[in-house]
Amino acid sequence: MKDKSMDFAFRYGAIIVIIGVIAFFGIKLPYFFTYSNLTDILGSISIVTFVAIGVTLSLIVDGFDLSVGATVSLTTVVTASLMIWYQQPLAVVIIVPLVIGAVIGLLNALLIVKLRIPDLLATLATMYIIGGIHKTYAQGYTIYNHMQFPDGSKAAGEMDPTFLLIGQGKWLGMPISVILLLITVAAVHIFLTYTKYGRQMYITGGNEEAARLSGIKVKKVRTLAYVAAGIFAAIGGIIYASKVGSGQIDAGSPLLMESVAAVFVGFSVFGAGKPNVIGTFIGSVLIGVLVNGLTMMNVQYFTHDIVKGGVLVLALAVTFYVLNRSRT
Amino acid sequence: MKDKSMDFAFRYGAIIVIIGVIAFFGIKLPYFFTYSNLTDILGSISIVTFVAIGVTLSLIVDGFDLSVGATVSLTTVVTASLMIWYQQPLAVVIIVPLVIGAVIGLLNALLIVKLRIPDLLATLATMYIIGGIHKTYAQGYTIYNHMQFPDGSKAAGEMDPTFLLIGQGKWLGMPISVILLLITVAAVHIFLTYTKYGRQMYITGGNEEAARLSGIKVKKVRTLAYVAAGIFAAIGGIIYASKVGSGQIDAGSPLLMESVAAVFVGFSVFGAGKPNVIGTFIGSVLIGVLVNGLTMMNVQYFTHDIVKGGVLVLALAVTFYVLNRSRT
Amino acid sequence: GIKKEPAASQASGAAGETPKTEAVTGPLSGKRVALIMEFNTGTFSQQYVQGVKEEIAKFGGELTTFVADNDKAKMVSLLDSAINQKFDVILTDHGDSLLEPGVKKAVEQKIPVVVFDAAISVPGATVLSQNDQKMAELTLEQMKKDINGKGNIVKVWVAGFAPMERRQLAYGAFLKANPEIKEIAAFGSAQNPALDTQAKMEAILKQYPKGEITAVWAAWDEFAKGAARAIQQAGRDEIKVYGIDMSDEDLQMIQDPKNPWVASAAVDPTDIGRVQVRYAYQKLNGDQTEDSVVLNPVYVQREALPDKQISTSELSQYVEGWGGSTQGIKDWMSEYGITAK
Amino acid sequence: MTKDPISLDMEHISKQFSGIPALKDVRFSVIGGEIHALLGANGAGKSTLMKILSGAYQLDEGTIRLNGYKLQLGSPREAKASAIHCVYQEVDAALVPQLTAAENIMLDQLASADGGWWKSPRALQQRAREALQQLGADSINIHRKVSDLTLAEKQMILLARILIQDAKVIIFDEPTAPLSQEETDAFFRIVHLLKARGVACIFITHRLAEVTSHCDRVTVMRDGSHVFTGETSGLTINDLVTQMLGKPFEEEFPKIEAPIGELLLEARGLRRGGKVKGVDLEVHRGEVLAVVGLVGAGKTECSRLLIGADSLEAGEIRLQNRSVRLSQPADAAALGIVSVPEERRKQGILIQENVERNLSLPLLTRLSTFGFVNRRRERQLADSLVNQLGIKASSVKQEVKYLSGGNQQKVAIGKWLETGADVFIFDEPTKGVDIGAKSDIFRIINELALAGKAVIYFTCELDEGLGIGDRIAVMCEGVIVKEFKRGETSQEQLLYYASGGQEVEA
Ligand SMILES: Nc1ncnc2c1ncn2[C@@H]1O[C@H](COP(=O)(O)OP(=O)(O)OP(=O)(O)O)[C@@H](O)[C@H]1O
Ligand SMILES: Nc1ncnc2c1ncn2[C@@H]1O[C@H](COP(=O)(O)OP(=O)(O)OP(=O)(O)O)[C@@H](O)[C@H]1O
Ligand SMILES: [Mg+2]
Ligand SMILES: [Mg+2]
Repeated sequence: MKDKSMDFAFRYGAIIVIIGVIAFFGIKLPYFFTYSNLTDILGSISIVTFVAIGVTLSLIVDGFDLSVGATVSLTTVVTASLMIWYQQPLAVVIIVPLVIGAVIGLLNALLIVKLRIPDLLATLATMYIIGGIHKTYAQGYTIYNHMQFPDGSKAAGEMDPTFLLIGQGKWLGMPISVILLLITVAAVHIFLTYTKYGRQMYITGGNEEAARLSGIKVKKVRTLAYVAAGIFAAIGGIIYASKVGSGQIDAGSPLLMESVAAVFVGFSVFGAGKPNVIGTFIGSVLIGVLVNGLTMMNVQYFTHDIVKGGVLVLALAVTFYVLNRSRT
Repeated sequence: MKDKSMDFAFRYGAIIVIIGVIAFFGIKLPYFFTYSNLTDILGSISIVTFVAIGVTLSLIVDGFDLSVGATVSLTTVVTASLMIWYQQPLAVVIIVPLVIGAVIGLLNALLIVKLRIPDLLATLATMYIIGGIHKTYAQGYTIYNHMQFPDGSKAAGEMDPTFLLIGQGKWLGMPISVILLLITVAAVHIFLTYTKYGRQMYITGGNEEAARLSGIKVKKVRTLAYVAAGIFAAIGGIIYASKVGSGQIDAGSPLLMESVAAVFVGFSVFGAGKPNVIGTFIGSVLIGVLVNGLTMMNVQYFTHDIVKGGVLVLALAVTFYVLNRSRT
Repeated sequence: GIKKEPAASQASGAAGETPKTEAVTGPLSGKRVALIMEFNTGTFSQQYVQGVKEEIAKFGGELTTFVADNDKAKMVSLLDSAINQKFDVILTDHGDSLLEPGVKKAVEQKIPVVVFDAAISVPGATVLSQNDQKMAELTLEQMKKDINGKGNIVKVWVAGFAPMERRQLAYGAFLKANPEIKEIAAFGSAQNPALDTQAKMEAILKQYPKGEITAVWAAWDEFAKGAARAIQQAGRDEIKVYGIDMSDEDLQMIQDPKNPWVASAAVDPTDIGRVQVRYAYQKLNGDQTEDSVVLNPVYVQREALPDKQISTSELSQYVEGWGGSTQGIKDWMSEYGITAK
Repeated sequence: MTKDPISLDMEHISKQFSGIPALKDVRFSVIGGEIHALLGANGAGKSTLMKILSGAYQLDEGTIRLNGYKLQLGSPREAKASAIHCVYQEVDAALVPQLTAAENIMLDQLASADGGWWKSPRALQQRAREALQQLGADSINIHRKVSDLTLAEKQMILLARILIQDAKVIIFDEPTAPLSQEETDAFFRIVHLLKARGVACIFITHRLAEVTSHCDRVTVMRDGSHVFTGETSGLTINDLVTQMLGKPFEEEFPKIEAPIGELLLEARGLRRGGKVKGVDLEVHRGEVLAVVGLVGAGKTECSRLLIGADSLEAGEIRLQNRSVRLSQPADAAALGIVSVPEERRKQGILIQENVERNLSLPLLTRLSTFGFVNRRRERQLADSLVNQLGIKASSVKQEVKYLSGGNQQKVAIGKWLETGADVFIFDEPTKGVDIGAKSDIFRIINELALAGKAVIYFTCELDEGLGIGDRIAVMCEGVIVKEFKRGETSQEQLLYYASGGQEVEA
């Protein structure tokens, strides 16, 4: 009996906290539960969730990718510059950043898998390098339509209106970025849960040596996980550029901690106790809901972080306290 | 023979990279090897090194403290407010922030040791909470001498000149903060290497189960490590306030990654392969030297991060490539 | 290569002129100038640096930029090391009271110091500031006029930065003086302003449906951008945004007739850089300089602007007082090609 | 030392893990100056009982008395305060890999609350060196990190650690499993020394010969209950087995002769590091090649080379007469060369996954269509393997970390059975496995040979090599020094060559 209620608390503790938060806002705020507000919330978290999906994948293979924020910064600047500086067609504008994300993933994999530098250290180093590259590339400027160069001349291009639809367009009132996000979350979830590749990733993360001796190509699996993390960060960067309509300098760095927080809340969801993409999505939604609700309630902006942290602690505490009690 | 040269590369690889960097600057820059420039470099890293010492301690017990940056922010604001808002005597000004640092450490320990929330998750949550608290406390304002309040009135106090000596004073041309730092590094090194408690920390971090079985009070050891991390961050905050002469809002957040980078370079120093305080200090010096040298050479600021990241990769690659080769 | 359009031919002011390529010779040439910046990303900062660079090039000086990357303690250290490295001139950008000890030291060592946008007072050092009160007042007054003196407004603002705090003072006074204008919501975030402001503005728009918000006042252009995007995407074109500060990037938004951001008050960032350098060279030349120089802002609103898109370098043709500031120019500077037109 | 020998009594001990009883009303007692064997099949509850005694686990019911005084053992610290010490079965659980051998030996001194806070590294090293000398293991460099030591060396570190204690009761949980004959002898010398000092020694083992020759009394457990306690004198190994299994046990190594076919795997001049210095071997279809050698002979390293887990520095591996390059175990598995590694929990199985997922791991490709795993077929496969191998688990969904050692080993073997692999490499598969499970493993190996597979069996148990091998190769210091056909050699002869003896006639 006691065991059962424990198990229940573990499985649903975090979810209950989240539902509690949402219910609270729903009761307090008349406009909270409107379709357009809910789609707004989803729209506001789409970028960070894409980044968080990448972090989730790296965590599944027992890695940690600190460079995702910098990757967002680089790709968002590159995306904007391809249109504004070089007036490239849409396909190039989309593909080049994705390739850059993949290359950064490969670089991380090279350092981690090949040179065997511990993940946190290696990705910290790439974080600095990519951060430096993107600022050097943009010379510290934000890249905007017809931007003015120091010599007084102007850039010829501007952001492609079709491209802007990715981040700003809607379909049945639902932001296109959200539709992309939901499809991605579902696809990654299916990939991780039902395919052998997903299984191999979890197993590699669980015990690399045993996985290797069981015939899994662990280096390949881990490399692909980092490449995927880079690509998802690049998608985040593309959406960022589209949403903001320019290439903001250093746009990605705040996204690192935010996405990590989402992934970590996700640990607690449904008592998974391990990184999982549905959890990550829910974690992200929780953060989005908090920002939205607290703003609506006109709570002092500087107390938002206290609430965010408090909810995070609560969700984690419920999950892990119960998880560990049942373990010993 | 081959083994020996490998061992040599492992042990001294990182150091050689560092000496190379310093020699390069020394040759290129006439002012580099002046006493005042060298003390400047040490002065510039004193805050981040104190924070990094705390991170080192948490890493030694196999934890990770993401909240140190926020702790610096909170304590620097509190320190300044004690003088400027409340005109407290020097002793209070020093002791209160230290107590706050210790309390934050206890909170982290509660979450990690007692509720058994994984360290990264727990300290991420406290990072948010403390970040929110410090902004709420200061109402988002920077605290400076005779600051004006939103209602138009002015604060009565100002920063104590004796207090300012900590961060701005010199003794024989050596900044006082550097003297404090050197003493602390030596003391912590001795503590970790030669005392029972220091060894217990390494044992606990190396294998908590073994530590428990051999009768170490692992919970106590880990708690104390987090408390120490909080206190060192608080010292960083105090020096920050003294150096800057005011209580800057959100001062600490850039210090987190910087201090982590220092600690990680420290892994490589002398082939330790584990967190150690001398290594942390050297890692910090390396970063300080790079910033100083690159600025003096008038290298594009944006490329600093590329160089920083590159040197980090180099030091890590040498160490870990060799370390792992010798293992298999 | 990058596809560029040529510089507008009618561009006036110094920005159009390319800095001289041949070595400048004069009694003040060859000076080493240190510029210590709290941060240097973003269009505003870059345009400012551009101004500093151009003007120093005219004097034949050599610029070294120190960037603290938002770490204020680092800024203190960088200032210290600039002093120790015996630069001939020290310029600072942002950073606040923390600069005071360093500036004092520099002045004691007879290094000319010109500070931009930091509230410090050290006799002998010139502090350059935008007139933040004035900027806030200009936009607030215009807003008041546009909304007929009453309505519900939203404020986007954060504390923690001296200019912001000065703008808040004007705002507070304005609210007191106009009881019919009510602040119904206030938010802001210095972290990730581009996206965060947008997300929060969206929430506010939901909370206060059509008719409940009259206008938005943003204390910083980054905030204005985010708020404007949210309003535009929500189709709430009844709400207008008033901002402060303006870079080239912002100008386009204000020009865009569909954009809710209609007006801003600002000082040309390039001008700030130029004026700052001139005061520094006055000091080098041994001129008497005042300790406080206030750069007067101009008010820029959509109606005053042409239909065709322009850049800030062309703005002076349409808005009086923008660009080509003659502050700090002395006759002897004509030797270096700097003259008040 | 007290005049009266100490006496330790555990009574009515019960312990459950998440509702499943591991110990049911167990009693156990030991007195000072005896070596008391504790026996039982895998999962009988021996380690659990001893962990309760050493304070690592808390008992649910029961009492523990030392010299008649009731003990409350809330933590290992309290047990140590009562002078009860333990050498745990999971060696790695008690060692700190990043620290040096010396520090690991002196761990309890560093951990203790009393004693000065200043710990001179030199003094620590001195005492650690002395302890190793007593054990006759002074070849271990005390400055090396423990992570670089072999399993046997790690075991020695743990023994040295106990030796410098002033212990009244010492629990040895399968200490001899990784030790060679010489090391085992050295170990027993120490145990007898401790016994003479009046220490109560509790000794868990699966090597029954050690019980009859060294122990004074024996307690047998079965399925979490106490079944027997008595003097060892007069007991035969068969008696003990009968007690452990609850039924008489006849044949230990029932070798079935299988027809030997074509040459399958051939290794020529394998070399790597200082451990493998030119190994040649070959194995045919239907053949079991036993490679015997002392601990540290390089068997594990050699077996890893054969599946590409480590890269070759020199030499060649040929499969069906074609040279193959193995850069990772996946390459070997694709060619049909598979292995059951020595360190089961770390390498053989995924302890946090369930039985089904462990068993299906190498077959994922076959079980999936378009990358999607067919769960029904996965389940069928797991069920059939569990039945075929007699794996005792509550269900295929049980996590393997809760299985006993023998059943874990069966999972480690079972996952390869359906892959169609041709060459099976076993590295010490019977280590820490009880006698019932052991004979199951031999049965599986026989069946593999009958099915035309080639088997290479690395072991340091000479009798196992003799029992299972069609050919027996002796490995010593990184090379195969001698090879025998089945029935052409004896244990003495194998030991002679394994310990470096030269051929007399040559
Ligand atoms: N921490 C634990 N959680 C759950 N079950 C456990 C735990 N430890 C042991 N068990 C279970 O308790 C039973 C007894 O295990 P124990 O390790 O005491 O056996 P053993 O006699 O030492 O076996 P072996 O000879 O394999 O070492 C087994 O069924 C085991 O699965
Ligand atoms: N250089 C080394 N560094 C670290 N560990 C090593 C090294 N060489 C061998 N080992 C480990 O030591 C153990 C014993 O390996 P080795 O091949 O020498 O002996 P073995 O004959 O297989 O002995 P055993 O009977 O214990 O299996 C293996 O687990 C191996 O991983
Ligand atoms: Mg056991
Ligand atoms: Mg072996």
